[in-house]
Order: sequence, then C-alpha cells, then structure tokens
Amino acid sequence: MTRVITMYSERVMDHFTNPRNMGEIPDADGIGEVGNPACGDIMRITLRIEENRIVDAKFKTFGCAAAIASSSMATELIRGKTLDEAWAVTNRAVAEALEGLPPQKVHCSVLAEEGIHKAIDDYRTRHGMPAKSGE
Amino acid sequence: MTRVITMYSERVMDHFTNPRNMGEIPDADGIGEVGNPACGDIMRITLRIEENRIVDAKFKTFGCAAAIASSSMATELIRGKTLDEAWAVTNRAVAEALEGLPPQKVHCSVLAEEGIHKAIDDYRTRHGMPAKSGE
Amino acid sequence: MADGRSRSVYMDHAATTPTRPEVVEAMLPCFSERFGNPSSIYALAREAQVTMEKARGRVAEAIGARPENIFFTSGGTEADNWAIKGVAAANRKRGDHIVTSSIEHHAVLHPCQALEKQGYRVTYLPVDGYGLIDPAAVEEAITDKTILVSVMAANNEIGTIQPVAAIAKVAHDHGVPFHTDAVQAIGAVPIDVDAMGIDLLSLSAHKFYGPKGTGALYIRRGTRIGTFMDGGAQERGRRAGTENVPGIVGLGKAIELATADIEGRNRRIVEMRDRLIRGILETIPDTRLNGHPVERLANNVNVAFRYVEGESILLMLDALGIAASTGSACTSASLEPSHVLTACGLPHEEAHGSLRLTLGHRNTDDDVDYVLSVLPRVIERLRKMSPLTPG
Amino acid sequence: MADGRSRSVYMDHAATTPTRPEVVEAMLPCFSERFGNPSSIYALAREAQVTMEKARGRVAEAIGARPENIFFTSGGTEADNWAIKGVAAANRKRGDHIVTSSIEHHAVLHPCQALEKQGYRVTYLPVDGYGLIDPAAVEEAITDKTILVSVMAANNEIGTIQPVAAIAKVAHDHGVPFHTDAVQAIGAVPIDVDAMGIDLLSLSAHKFYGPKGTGALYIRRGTRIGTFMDGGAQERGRRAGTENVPGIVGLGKAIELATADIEGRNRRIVEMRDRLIRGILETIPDTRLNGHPVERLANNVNVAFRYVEGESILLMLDALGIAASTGSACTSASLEPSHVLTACGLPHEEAHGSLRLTLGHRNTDDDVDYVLSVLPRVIERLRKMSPLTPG
Ligand SMILES: Cc1ncc(COP(=O)(O)O)c(C=O)c1O
Ligand SMILES: Cc1ncc(COP(=O)(O)O)c(C=O)c1O
Repeated sequence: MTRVITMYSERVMDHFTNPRNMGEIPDADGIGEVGNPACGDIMRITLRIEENRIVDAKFKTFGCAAAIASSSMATELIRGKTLDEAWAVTNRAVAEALEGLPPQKVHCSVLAEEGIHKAIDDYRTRHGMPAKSGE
Repeated sequence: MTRVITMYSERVMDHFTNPRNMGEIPDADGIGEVGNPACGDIMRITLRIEENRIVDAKFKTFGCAAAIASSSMATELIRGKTLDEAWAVTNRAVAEALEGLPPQKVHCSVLAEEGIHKAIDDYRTRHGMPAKSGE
Repeated sequence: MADGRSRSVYMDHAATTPTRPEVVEAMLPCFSERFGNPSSIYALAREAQVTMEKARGRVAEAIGARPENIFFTSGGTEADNWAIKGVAAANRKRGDHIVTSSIEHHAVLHPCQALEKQGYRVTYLPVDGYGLIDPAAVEEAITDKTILVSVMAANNEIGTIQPVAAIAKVAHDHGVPFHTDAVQAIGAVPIDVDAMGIDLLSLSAHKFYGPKGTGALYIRRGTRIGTFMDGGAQERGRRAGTENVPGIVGLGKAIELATADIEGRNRRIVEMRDRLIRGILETIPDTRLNGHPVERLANNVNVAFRYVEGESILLMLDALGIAASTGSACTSASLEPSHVLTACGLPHEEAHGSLRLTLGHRNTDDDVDYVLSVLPRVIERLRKMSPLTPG
Repeated sequence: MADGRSRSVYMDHAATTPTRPEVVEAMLPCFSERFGNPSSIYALAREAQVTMEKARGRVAEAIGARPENIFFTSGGTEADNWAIKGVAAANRKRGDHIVTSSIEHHAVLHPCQALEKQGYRVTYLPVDGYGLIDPAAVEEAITDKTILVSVMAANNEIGTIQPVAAIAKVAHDHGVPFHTDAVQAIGAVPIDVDAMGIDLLSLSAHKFYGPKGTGALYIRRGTRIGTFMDGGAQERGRRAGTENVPGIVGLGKAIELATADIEGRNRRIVEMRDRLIRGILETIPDTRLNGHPVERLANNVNVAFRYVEGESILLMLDALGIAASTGSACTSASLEPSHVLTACGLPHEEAHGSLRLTLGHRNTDDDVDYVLSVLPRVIERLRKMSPLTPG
C-alpha cells in the first residue's frame, strides 16, 4: 500500500502545495458537498454560473493530499465549461490531469466528480430542472 | 546445542591434539571395546595388568574430539591404579579431569568408563573371576 | 509556502531511529572479517558465537533476564508473532482464549485475528480516554480457557505506558502467562522481567538506535510455547535460521547504550516533549493532547487538530523539512483512522487529524523552536482549506 | 601437529560467505543517514523505499521474475517456512499432502514435520546414490490431495543439482504448485523461474556474499499462500515487520554481483574443486566422493574417509587454519549422522567420516595446495587412532 502513496506525481504535489481555486464563492449558484468525515474526506464545491456556463468554481476540502489536489484540478477543469461539458468531466479525467493517482487514492478523484455533479444538480433543482444524478 | 560444542575446554583440546596412551598393547591382559559406529563412537581400551595393578593402558578411538580426549584422560587416570581403584573411576571423574564436557558430549565420558569396566571384566573373566558389570 | 528542505528535523523516532555510529562500528567487523557461521565449530565460527553470546548477555542484562532466556528474532513483529502463535499452538489442549487490548500494534492484533480464524477466541480489552487498560478488566476477561494475556508496555502512537506489573499479577493469579510488546518501551521505561512478572517480552533494535531487522523474544523458563521458525538447531533449537550476527551485535550494543541511565538520558527529551506539547496547545486553537498526560513515553507528542486531515499535515511538514507521523508508520497510508485513537474515543475526523511527533537524541531545542514556529501556519493553512472549519 | 594458525583457509562457503566490501559499502548509508522507515511518507522514508525497490528489482532480475513477486524475508529459513506453512494453510480445504525429498535442508524438513503433527501428510522422496531425485518418483507420489511439491535446487551438503524443471513440470501436470529451496543455487546455477516452472523460490543473501539475516521468497502471481508474519502492511500486506533496509540493499547488490556471468565467475572455482577432488581421491586411500560427479555445485567437495570421524577431522583442520564442515553447518554438532548422506545410502560410520570443503572467490590455488598437503596427514593420524582401521 505504502509503496505508492509516497509517490504522488509532481502534478499532485503541485496542486496540493499550490491549490487553485481554493475558497468559497459567496452566494454561490450551485453548491455540492460530498464525503464523510469518518472516511477522512469532505469536499465542498461552489459554482458561479452564468448563461449555463461555469464562470467560477471554488473548493474547500478536508482530506489528504490527493483529495486536495483532485478538488483543485477538478475546479480548474470545469471553469469556463458549459454545465453539460462540466458534467462530462469524469474522475478519470481528473486523475489523468494529475498524472495519475495511487490506486488507494483513486476514490479522491471520484469524490471530485461527485462534488461537481452535486453542485450542478443543486443549481438545476434551484432552477426547476430535474437533478441529473437521478436519471 | 552448538553453543557448547565449540567451547571445548583447553584440557579437552590438549588431550585431543596430544592424546596420551594412544595405541594398542600387544597381547593385552584386558581388552574392552565399546560403542557403535552408527553413533559415531567406538573405543578400544587395552590394559597391561601386573599384580592386580594397571601398569599400562592404551586406547584406540573412532569418534569426536570429546571421545578421543575422554579415552586419553581415562587411560591416564587408571594407569598405576589397582583394578578396584580403576573400576571406581567414574565418567564424572573423567569429565571433571577434562575441565568439563558439553552436555551433549557427556556420553563420551560414559563410554570411557564403560570401556575401562569392560577391559577389567575381560581380565577378570579370563582369570576365572566373575564379571563385575553383572553384579 | 517556503521550501524548508535546507532544514531537516526528524521527529519520527517511534517509527524508526538512526543506527548510532558506535553501533554500526561494532557491527562492521562481523560482515567481512569475523563473518563465520556461529553454528560451525572452527575458530572463525567460535569468534562469531562469542560476540553473539556477549550481545545476548547485554540484552538479558537490560531487562533483568538470564541470557539463556533471550532468543534473537528478525524484529518486533517476529517476536510478537512467535509469542502469540507459539503460546496458542502449545496450549491448544489447555484452552483457546487470549486476552489482549484494542490498542496493540498490528504485530499483535493481526496474529490474534489469524488465530481467531483457526477457532481461538480473543478478547480485545477497551481503554479509557487516555489509552489506559484497567487491570480489573483483565481480571474480568480471564476465563478457565485463557492461555495468554498480552498487553503492550507502551503504546507506539499515543505513548501511554500501561500498568504492566499490575496486569501481569492478575494474569498470574489465574495461572495465565503474560506477554508484553515492549518494542516502544525499551530505553524509555526501566524493565525488569522478574519484578514486573513478565513471561514473554518482545523488543526490536531499530526502535532504540540499533539496526532494523533484529529483535528478540524473552521467554521465561518453563513457559509453554512452540517454535515459530523451524529448521536448523540455532538458538538452542527454538528459533531456526542462520543468525544475523552483525544485527545481533548491533542490538547488543544499542540496548546497552539505551538502557544505561534511562532517566538521565531522557531528561532533555522530556523537556523538549513538554515544551512542544505546551507550545502547540497554547498557540493552536481547537487542539487536544492524545494519550496520557503523565504516564507517557518520554519522547511522545500526539495531538489532534480539529478540521484538518493528518496526511496533509505530514506532507506540508515534509515540505518544510520536518519528518513526522499520523499514527504508527505501518498504517500511515491507510484510509482507516487509527484504531488506537478511535479506541480512545476520538471521533473519526479528529482521529484523522492527529499528528505524532516523537523526539530523539539528535533533536535540539532549535528543532523544537522550528516546529513550533511553522506548525501553526500549516494548521491554519489547512483549516482555511477545510469545509469543516467554522466561520 | 604444527599449529597452522598463521595460515587461514576458509573452505566453508556453503555455511556462509564473507559479505563483499562492495555490498557493505552499499549498505552503510542505510544505517545512520538514509535510515527512514520505508512505510512512512516523508522524503527520508521515500528515499529508503526507493533504494529498497531498486534492490527488489535486482533480485527479480536475477531469477527472471517481476519485482512485485519478490518478498523480502529474514533469510532462507523464513522463506522456506513461509512457503511450506503458507501453502499448507491456504490449501487445507483442497488437500493435505506435500511431496518433498529426504535430502532437503532442515528449514524445509522441519516445517513439514510440524505440519505432520497438525494432520498433514508428507512424502519424503528417496534419492539415488548420487543424491538425485527421480521426477518419475514425484509423479508417483502425487495424489489428488497433493497441494505442494518442494524440491531443493541444489543440496547444501553434497552439492547435487536437481532436475528442477522436470520436477516442476510433473507438479504442474497435476495442477500442483512447485517450490524450490534455491538457497545454495543462487550464483551457482542460472535460475529462471518462468523457464523452470518455479512457483515459489527461497533464497538467502549470506550464501552469496551478502549479509546474514536477509532473504526472499518469490511467489508467482496467483499462487495460493497465506501470510506467515502478520502485522503491519509492509510487502504489500504479505510480510509484516519493518523492513531490514540495509540488509535488503545488501541482498540486492550481492545478487547482482553473484548472478552476472555465473559460468565465467565460477570457472576458476570449478578448476579448484576438481583439483581438490582428484588430489584427495588419489592421495588418500579408502576415500570416496559423495554426491554427483557432474551435476554438482561448482564449489562443492564432499568426501567420505573410512575409519575416521568428521568432527575430529574438522578440529584438526581448524588447528591447521582450515575451516571446513562435516555436513550442513546447523547439524555439525549433532550426534546423528547427516540425513543427506544416509539417504544416499552411506553406512553410518562413513556418513560420520565425511568432510565438506566448499570453495569461494577468495580461495587460491595455494589454498588448494595447502589443503592437499595437510589433509593426508590428518586422515592418517586419525586412522592410526581408530580401532576400525584394518591392520
Ligand atoms: C509497539 C510495536 N510493536 C511491534 C512493532 C513491530 O516491530 P518491527 O518493526 O521491528 O517488526 C512496532 C514497530 O513497528 C511497534 O511500535
Ligand atoms: C539449502 C538451504 N536451505 C535453507 C537454508 C537456511 O537459510 P538461512 O540460513 O538463511 O536461514 C540453508 C542454509 O543454512 C541452506 O543451505
């Protein structure tokens, strides 16, 4: 197990030490909180959405380096994207953008994908659209 | 086990490297052969006996250093002794004279005692006396 | 955040310690010169054997035992496995129940779990908020099927020192042998196997400035225990395998140095420990000390920071040149929160947010100052990132 | 007899070898500088981990395996115990029968005997006069309850090299995994686990100029085997215990050196071996070679001298500065004659009178001359003392 965790990619370490988009958007248009303190990971994604497009995305994360880097990378990936494009950003895309994650940390990128989905669905339901997760 | 065998006393090493009374008395008055090649020890004690006294004693031994040293020491101990005195030389006396033997080598001194007894009994039976071992 | 790599502060001595130069020096001749196999009978081997027996004497002396009751192993894990599985196998006809604690090292817990799969029953005793085991609970747990009580002398994560003598007494009152994992205690707590009633004791050299891969199991004469490693007649037929002579010599040297004047040697470390604890609790809010405030290893600091996660703390400290741990080294990659901290009653997220700093003899007051100067910033930074942080 | 202590000839390389200076040098930084615990996550630990993984790669390469299938142990004995007991435990539901040979090292035989006490059945195959195992006999011994075939690659006493690939094939034809104790074979015989069909392989560093107390078990992916040492998550959760990093690094270096150009490196040794054998057989009457004349380890000489006993030969040779053995080092203090020699059909007294000389890279032609010059005198002297010597 330990073999790999000590071998975070440089990209993970970069996003961990210099996280992009850290913080919380006041009066956000969409909010997604996922994870569970018992598991040691909680992510809170906040979005500013204008004309169906994510114009700003921020995160707050309680978790390991992989969780922080995944949040940071995920918010980077969805900024400027339409909601449909952002929805299509998979955990694999996040992990690949980070030059890979150790096997036991892949769930962090899954959490990031879930956080984005939850924030978009929050926006959708607030605007009378059905949640896509339920589809 | 090995702990001890490599720690033969100096006296054992002395009697092993410079064995006393090695050889075979021709036309001996008493001969005792004990041991078993399967166990790795055979001792052959030959005695020259004059007026109930051991005037010469020699040994031949197939066996380990302890067996050779025990034979050497045993023959030393009985030379000049009366047959009764020689009979009373115990394996403990042999081992003590050797400054001790490792536990798993004590049987070598027992063999030496047995060899002396057998050689004396050989003399006794040849001279019409009952064997003492049977007593 | 500034890269502190120029600075290097090692505060993970509970995970492992650097081997002392004197120890390495003692080991060196055993590699290429006095290299004989102690089981052989010629002079070269005899030499190896003599040095090995000298080391055995030193280990024995350090714990008040006789040399013939010390058996060298490949480390603490092997000693624990041997003690637990060896006693279980040799006493199967007598009983099938083991009493241990819920905060043991995995080297004790996992052998116990392996035995459970074979049909043995194991009681894992709870601990109080400080990580202490109650001897009365041991008493209650013992049945007429109990064949072993195993409680560690000091915990590797929180540093809590157990009332070993009292627990041993309870075990003996019921005719049950007592094993203690003293891997963290050697060099930190005076140990006397007779005075404390210890029948089996595990130790590991690399925890007290000796080499990795060498340890020992003390077995009181008469204790019913099977073999664990079968093969050649080494260690009086009780632990097979060509002896790691350099390692054993290193163990002997290290334990001699570590157990001479324990209190005196640790005085400075205790001072640093207390300054670290005080400094952290005073400068960082929402923080608490894990483990016992007094019955505590001289070198152990373990604090829970609310709202942040341990691995992140470690990696940020690492970037600043500080080596620390979140729990036992073996589990620092695990997703599970520490079983020790949860047994002490910490909620999961605080267990996840705990930091262990364990001091050593190379540490200086400057090191303490440095940690105290950067740690608040690290915690603050992570808390700013955390959705759990209030306000 | 002249004291030859001024002269020193080590010819017991099957018992153990001196650690090569290059190997010690590679190990040194791991003690006090790069001393981190590989399970931790900071830079210091990462360094230790990287060196350790490099060593794993070297071991893998030496036997044609993948690094992830190499598991470090505390030596050959642990690897053998793990292989035998681990496979037995994991396959209990499938079967209860093991096939091995009567000339295995005690590190295989004794675990098998321990299993017999637990109700497993073991077939100990006989050998021919040269110590060879017949693959057809393996075939006959296998039943539908057989869960393991374990046959050593080369024997430590008589040096006979077994037809491992043929035996492995038989095992596989019946769906049975194959283990080989290659402790004596590494560096002497080219090994390729895939080409030879080996599922489990034991090796030990101190037999090929590496440090004592480090070895490895190769486990082919998919082989059903339990853990032996339970505890922390080291070695991908399959072998607990803080890794002996210096030892592992030493193992890696040693195996790299030992397995590069095996034939070339051993050419000189084979020459010395053959000169010794010829010299002894020609100058000393009533003497015979034990083991196979051709399928024989490059460095092994084993001869039986009638009428004399082995320990006496050893001690006299020791007085002359020559270190040798009567059998495996572990049993050289035993009263029993060597189980290997008796399995080869030697009568007990000849088994008792056997001498093993095993050559190494430090030996010279002068050493061979010296042994050939003094050995006849030693044997003659002991034969004069022996009541078995005719005439
Ligand atoms: C309390 C305790 N027991 C056992 C062990 C295992 O010892 P080793 O690493 O020598 O196998 C450790 C350390 O890892 C420990 O801290
Ligand atoms: C064939 C064989 N197997 C196993 C072993 C045991 O290896 P170790 O001494 O490393 O435990 C040895 C050597 O003692 C050996 O020669």
